[in-house]
Amino acid sequence: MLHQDQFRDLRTLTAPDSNKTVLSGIRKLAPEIAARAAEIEATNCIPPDLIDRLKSAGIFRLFVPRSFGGLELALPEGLEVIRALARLDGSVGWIAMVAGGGSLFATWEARETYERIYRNGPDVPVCGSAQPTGMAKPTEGGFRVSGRWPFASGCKHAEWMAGFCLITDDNGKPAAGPHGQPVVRGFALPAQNWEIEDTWHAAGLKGTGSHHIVLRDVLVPEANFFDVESGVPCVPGPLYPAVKQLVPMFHSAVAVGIAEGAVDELVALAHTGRQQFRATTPMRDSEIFQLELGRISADLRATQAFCEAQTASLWHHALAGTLNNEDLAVESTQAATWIAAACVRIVDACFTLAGSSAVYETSPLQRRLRDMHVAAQHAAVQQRQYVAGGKLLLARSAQDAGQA
Amino acid sequence: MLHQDQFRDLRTLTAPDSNKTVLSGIRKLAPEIAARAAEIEATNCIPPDLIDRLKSAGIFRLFVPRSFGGLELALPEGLEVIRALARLDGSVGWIAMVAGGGSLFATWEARETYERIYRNGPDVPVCGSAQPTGMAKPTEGGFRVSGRWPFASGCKHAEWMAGFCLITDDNGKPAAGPHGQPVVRGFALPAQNWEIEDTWHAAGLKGTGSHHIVLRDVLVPEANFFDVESGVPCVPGPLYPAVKQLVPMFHSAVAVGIAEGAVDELVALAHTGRQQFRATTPMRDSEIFQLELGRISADLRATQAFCEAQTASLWHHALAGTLNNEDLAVESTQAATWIAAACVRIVDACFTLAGSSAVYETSPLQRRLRDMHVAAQHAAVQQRQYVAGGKLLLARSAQDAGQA
Amino acid sequence: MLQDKLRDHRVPTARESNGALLGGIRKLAPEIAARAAEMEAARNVPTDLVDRLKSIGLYRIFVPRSHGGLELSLPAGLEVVRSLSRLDGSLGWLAMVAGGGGIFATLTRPETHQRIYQNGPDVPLCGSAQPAGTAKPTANGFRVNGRWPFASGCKQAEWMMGFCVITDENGKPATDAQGQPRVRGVALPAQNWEIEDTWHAAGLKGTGSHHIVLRDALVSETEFFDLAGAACVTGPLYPAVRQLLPMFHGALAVGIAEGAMDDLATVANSGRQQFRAATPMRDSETFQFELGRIAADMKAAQAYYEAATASLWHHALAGTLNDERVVVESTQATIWITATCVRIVDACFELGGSSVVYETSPLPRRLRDIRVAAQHAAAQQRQYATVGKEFLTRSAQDAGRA
Amino acid sequence: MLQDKLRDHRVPTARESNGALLGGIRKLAPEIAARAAEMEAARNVPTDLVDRLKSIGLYRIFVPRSHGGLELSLPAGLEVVRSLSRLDGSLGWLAMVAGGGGIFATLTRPETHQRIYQNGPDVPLCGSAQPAGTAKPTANGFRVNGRWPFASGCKQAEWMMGFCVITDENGKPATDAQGQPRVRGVALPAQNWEIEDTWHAAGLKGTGSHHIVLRDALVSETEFFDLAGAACVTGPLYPAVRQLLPMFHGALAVGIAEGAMDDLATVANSGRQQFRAATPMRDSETFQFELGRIAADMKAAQAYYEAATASLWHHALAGTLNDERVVVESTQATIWITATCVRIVDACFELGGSSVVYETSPLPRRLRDIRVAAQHAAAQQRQYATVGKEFLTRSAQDAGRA
Repeated sequence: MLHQDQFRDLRTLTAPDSNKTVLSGIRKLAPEIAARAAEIEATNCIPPDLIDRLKSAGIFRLFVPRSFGGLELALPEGLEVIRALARLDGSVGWIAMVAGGGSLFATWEARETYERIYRNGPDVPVCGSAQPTGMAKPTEGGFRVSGRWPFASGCKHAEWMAGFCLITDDNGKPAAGPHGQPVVRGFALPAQNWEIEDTWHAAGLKGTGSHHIVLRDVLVPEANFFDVESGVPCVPGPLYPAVKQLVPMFHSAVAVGIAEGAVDELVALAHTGRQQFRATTPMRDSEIFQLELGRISADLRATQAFCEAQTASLWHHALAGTLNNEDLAVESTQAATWIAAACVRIVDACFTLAGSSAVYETSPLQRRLRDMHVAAQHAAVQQRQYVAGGKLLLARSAQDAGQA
Repeated sequence: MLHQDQFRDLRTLTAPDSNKTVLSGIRKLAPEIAARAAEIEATNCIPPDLIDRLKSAGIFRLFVPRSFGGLELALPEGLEVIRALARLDGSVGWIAMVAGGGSLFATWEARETYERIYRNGPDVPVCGSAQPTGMAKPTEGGFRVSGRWPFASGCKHAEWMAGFCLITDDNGKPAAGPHGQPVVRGFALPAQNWEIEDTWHAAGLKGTGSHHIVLRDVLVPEANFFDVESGVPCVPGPLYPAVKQLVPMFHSAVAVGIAEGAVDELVALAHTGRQQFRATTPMRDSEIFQLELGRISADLRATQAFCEAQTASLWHHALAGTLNNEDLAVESTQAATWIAAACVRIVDACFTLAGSSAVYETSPLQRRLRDMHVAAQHAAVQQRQYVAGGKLLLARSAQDAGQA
Repeated sequence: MLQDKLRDHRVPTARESNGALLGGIRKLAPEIAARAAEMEAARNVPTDLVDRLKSIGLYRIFVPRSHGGLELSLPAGLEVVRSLSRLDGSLGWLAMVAGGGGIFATLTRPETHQRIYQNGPDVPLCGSAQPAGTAKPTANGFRVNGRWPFASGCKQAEWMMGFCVITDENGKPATDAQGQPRVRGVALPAQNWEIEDTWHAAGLKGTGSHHIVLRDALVSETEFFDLAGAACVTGPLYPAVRQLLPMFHGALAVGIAEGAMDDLATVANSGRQQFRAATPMRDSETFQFELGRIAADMKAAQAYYEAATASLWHHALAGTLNDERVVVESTQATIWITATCVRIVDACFELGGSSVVYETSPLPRRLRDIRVAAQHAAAQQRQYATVGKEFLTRSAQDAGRA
Repeated sequence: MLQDKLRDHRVPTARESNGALLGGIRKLAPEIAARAAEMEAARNVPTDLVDRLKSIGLYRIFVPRSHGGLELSLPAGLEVVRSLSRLDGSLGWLAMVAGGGGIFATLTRPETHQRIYQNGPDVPLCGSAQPAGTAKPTANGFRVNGRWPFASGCKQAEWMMGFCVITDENGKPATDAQGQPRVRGVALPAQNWEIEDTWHAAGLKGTGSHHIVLRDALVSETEFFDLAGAACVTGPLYPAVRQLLPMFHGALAVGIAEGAMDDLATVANSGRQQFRAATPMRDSETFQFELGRIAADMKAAQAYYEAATASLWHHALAGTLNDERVVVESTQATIWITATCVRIVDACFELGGSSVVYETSPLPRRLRDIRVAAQHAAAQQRQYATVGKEFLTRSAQDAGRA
């Protein structure tokens, strides 16, 4: 809470506590989300009635421009919402992350398409897949697109879906850009145009319904396409000029929320007075338990601090108009990679300390464990990303030395 | 740099950049400090002429009240000075920490003694030892004190020294307080009253001259004593009501500075183009080196963020007048313990990556290694302190549950 | 010191005594891999597979030769547990229970032991180590009530065991000379027990580790046994269950971790290239680097496991197993090995990238299995405190002698 | 698999062949402890101590029996290195050099080898593995110039070795058939070399690992040798230096870590109570817990070290040592063991609290010694990449066979 106070001054563009209504809506939903965790896992999705309730609470409009009826929250306040949901349930948090990210990606669309997306109001679930696993062949009025995209979280409740394609020539051969590289473009289409392949049988984050989505030779008008590298957002606002820099911290918000949830659950278990088989005292009175809990809590506080500092830095850049910067993308990825690894460690430690009662599927801790390990597998936060961070440090220090 | 900007608003009591002059003085001293590292280690102290230069730069007045001619910096700005010095040299940073801490401890003195300490101006080095290893027997006009105190960093240049005693009865038997506990009180005396035993032959932080200091049956007037638990500071100001909460972050400033210095030195080594025996590329071009460096840099950024967040929180409490709070002491210790362990890991990793050239005493990295390991041995930051952090979390969550 | 212990511990059992079993397991391997999802869904091992494992000798590995068993050496028997664990965590766990059951059974009275093996050595047993029952004396023995958790393999077990607190006639716990509650084991044919279908777990799903229940069952004195009592048969394996059992968990953990490394190698050798990666995994220097580090962890875990198992077997042959310090040593090794294997499996999963989040990959199952295995009381870290205490005692003794 | 390798590797050498040496070391132990500060200050081992170590046989551990040496088995010889390392890191390092020197010497020509040992087997050698010299052909042999770092023990060495890049007559590096520079070793009596006093190091201070220099020295063809060449004597130890040497570092690391644990136990058993602690260290549950964890790390490192050493010795006896995969295995084990021992020593130092920051405590020396030892090229982590590559190759082969 304290840290959040300290960052408050950065949110000058939004009214203070602009996320308050959303947070209080979430608090009201909390008991239900907890009670329905098993159902969410069993059905591999968030049930439609719960999606409706989350929609009413505002999670699909967090980052939609105010000019389109959205909340257009400051980055720290918006991510606080995602984190609060992930603290309740990893899959729900992930869906909130996709909701937020989807609305940012949507700003790359042509203005007319953007207006179509939000013509009925700001609460539009948009989902998609970042991998360029489709092909788009030019035809009259647009492109014929075929493809199969993995990891389309939330596709069953999405109203619009986005994918990335290689543009081909008329024979279906990938076209080459000015430097010989393949030409990649994104596009969005209303959900009814897509098929969903029920593939999301995963070890964790089961409720995210991250199935494959498919198009088979579908005509997509030129107006639905957007350019990832050189495109400009079709609406003004500090958040929209550079999505790549922001997305890693969306992942961090989910990771920190899951870790916070795991600590909550470990502490709740300790408070039941539980005494482990062969232990001489209840958990909560064991000095070793207290030591490990103190260490976990320190890990969590460091992780929160790093997450908040990086988020504040991004928001600072957003307000200053300096978001569109390669180094910042590397920094943000580096932070998110560290935070993911730290949250895995925290959740692992909570599960380990909980002892044998945590093995049952009724224990939320085993779900946290699975959710966090799966969340950390996302390409955005894999450890190998550290290479770029190392290169950046070398480059910067060489510059500094040159200037000195 | 960014993070500091974000915290700037908290420092309303001081002019922005009030530490700018001190920092620019330090920057001018930097080449000399680097050049004299071997001398500092060999003589087990900071040479007197360098102490004089540091004094002119202002390091002994960082936290002295403005009413006594001091800078009375905001906590974040003062700790930034300590961190900047530790980044140059661990021992110099430690001495700056003692300078800052000494001036805070001094505010517990009786006003008349305090005025004596600073009668010639604010640049007074005060040192001392926190362990209660002396005895004070009541006598007319005060106490007769005998004792031998370890770890009195900077005692050779100190003008005043402080120690803690058990108060005895007239027969020299420890007196008992209202709950039967021993009665511990602190006191300060001008440096010329003390003997120094040349005991500081240590594995690291060699330049701190943390020798034993000794009193043999010396008369200390009542006015020189102060009470640790129930005492009140003799000067007003946000920093003075509660030293115990602040001191852990002084240690963190040193630790983060040493870690930053180690990363600087590893990067400088890589930039020489050095290629290790049996390696196929220069360090800086090795993907493995870049990966590890990226990970180290992420560790460092997380550590900086945690340090800055906890410092900001303390300063926030200081300004709000809520510093004197047991939970805050636990929080601050927990943060400092985590930061010390993280900095040990960072410095270890820098040393390891540097390869065989780092084994020579001319390498600053081996000095960083020794300094950081010794700094982490301080009682304030030992891992066992995590027990208190674990207890605090349990207590808080029980409260929360009670309220819910 | 360790070297001395390793010197000659494998002499007494024939070198190839587990060879046929390992060969049988190798033949089953493709089927086991193919049926992993089925076992998880059924939360048990299918009956036909139990029969097959029975026929290759799994249930007789530690049954005394006097009763038709193989009575393998400890290293040879645990090799079987490890091999099955490498194929499938749940099967490895059940192999552990099969082996442990043969040893536990020797604690029963000779007549009960005889009854258990009257039709041959291939008898699946199961049980629970927690004293979750009570036994009240009556005219003809005891009235036993209880509900025991974690009774792995109970659906195929022919005999079951549980531990009870002995009470007086009013149901108040009786105490021994030291004021401790008196705890005794009870062994009864499976038909006397109820099974409560409770095994909905995060991992080791196929072990069917349900609760087992006795309601007011009349149990005769001959069906009781004592954990600290003498075995009813001779042989190096039998005098000290508490010393041996932790290493069963070590064998399991090593096997699961080896399996995870197999799985990761399969992913990498498929030529897979991750999203946004510049090269296929197998050609990436950082992938090779991390894999090399994991492989070294694996070798260390194997070496410690083998050294500790050899040391236990040396004690067994020398007749020095029944020593509290051996419990500490064995526990210490198990905790360390399990924690290291958890780290290995985590790292394999992590390196596998996003394709291994699907349940069609075996890696998520490895992750869940090793995590659940590590929650067992035998593998929990907090026991390091006892280890540390023992280390101090020994070093003080050594210093005194020097 | 490992178990097979462990089966019978200790047969060929008498069991007690290192017994006298270990006994001699035990007698020296109090003196070594007392003189640690002296060795660090002198940056060398005092001459009288070198003489004492020579007389108990340290310099002959791996010298061929045909030349009066002990020619210990690898495990027995490395036990000597480990024992000395446990007492003092610098002495352990010099024991490593003493043992390695005996093996390196067998790469020289028979007549040179004869010269080295003409007065008996107790000959201290030293050298440097880096190709830091050049050798230019002349009428009577080669003109050699060079400056080699890290020549541990050079002040007491009687012979020294260095590696050179062979050049043509214009000083341009010659290349072999594969286009690689030709690197050869040179061995000359100590009086031919200059010593540059450069060993001002953070740890292992007592090893005197100065630079050694040759200036325009005329060296005959018979004084050259090849790292990949055949040994001039027979015996299981001699055909493959690169396979064996990494484990020397493993023995050293294990010894230093064992010494650190000894030191920590001494602090705790003294009854010391830390500032602000509620109990003496030895009674604190968290201290016991951490100590238990460290002790388990130690046992794992010992087990891996012993298994890897046994495996190497097995290869040596079977004549299969000369295999690139054995280099990888040996390197992998050494890196892991060293990293683990660094962690152990760090943890011992940390647990020791503020009293161990003083140089009068042996723990700071352990910390500096292990850290410096771990910087050696043989122990650096980056070599895990090669290990990972080898693991993938093997697993692809295994999969192909299955």
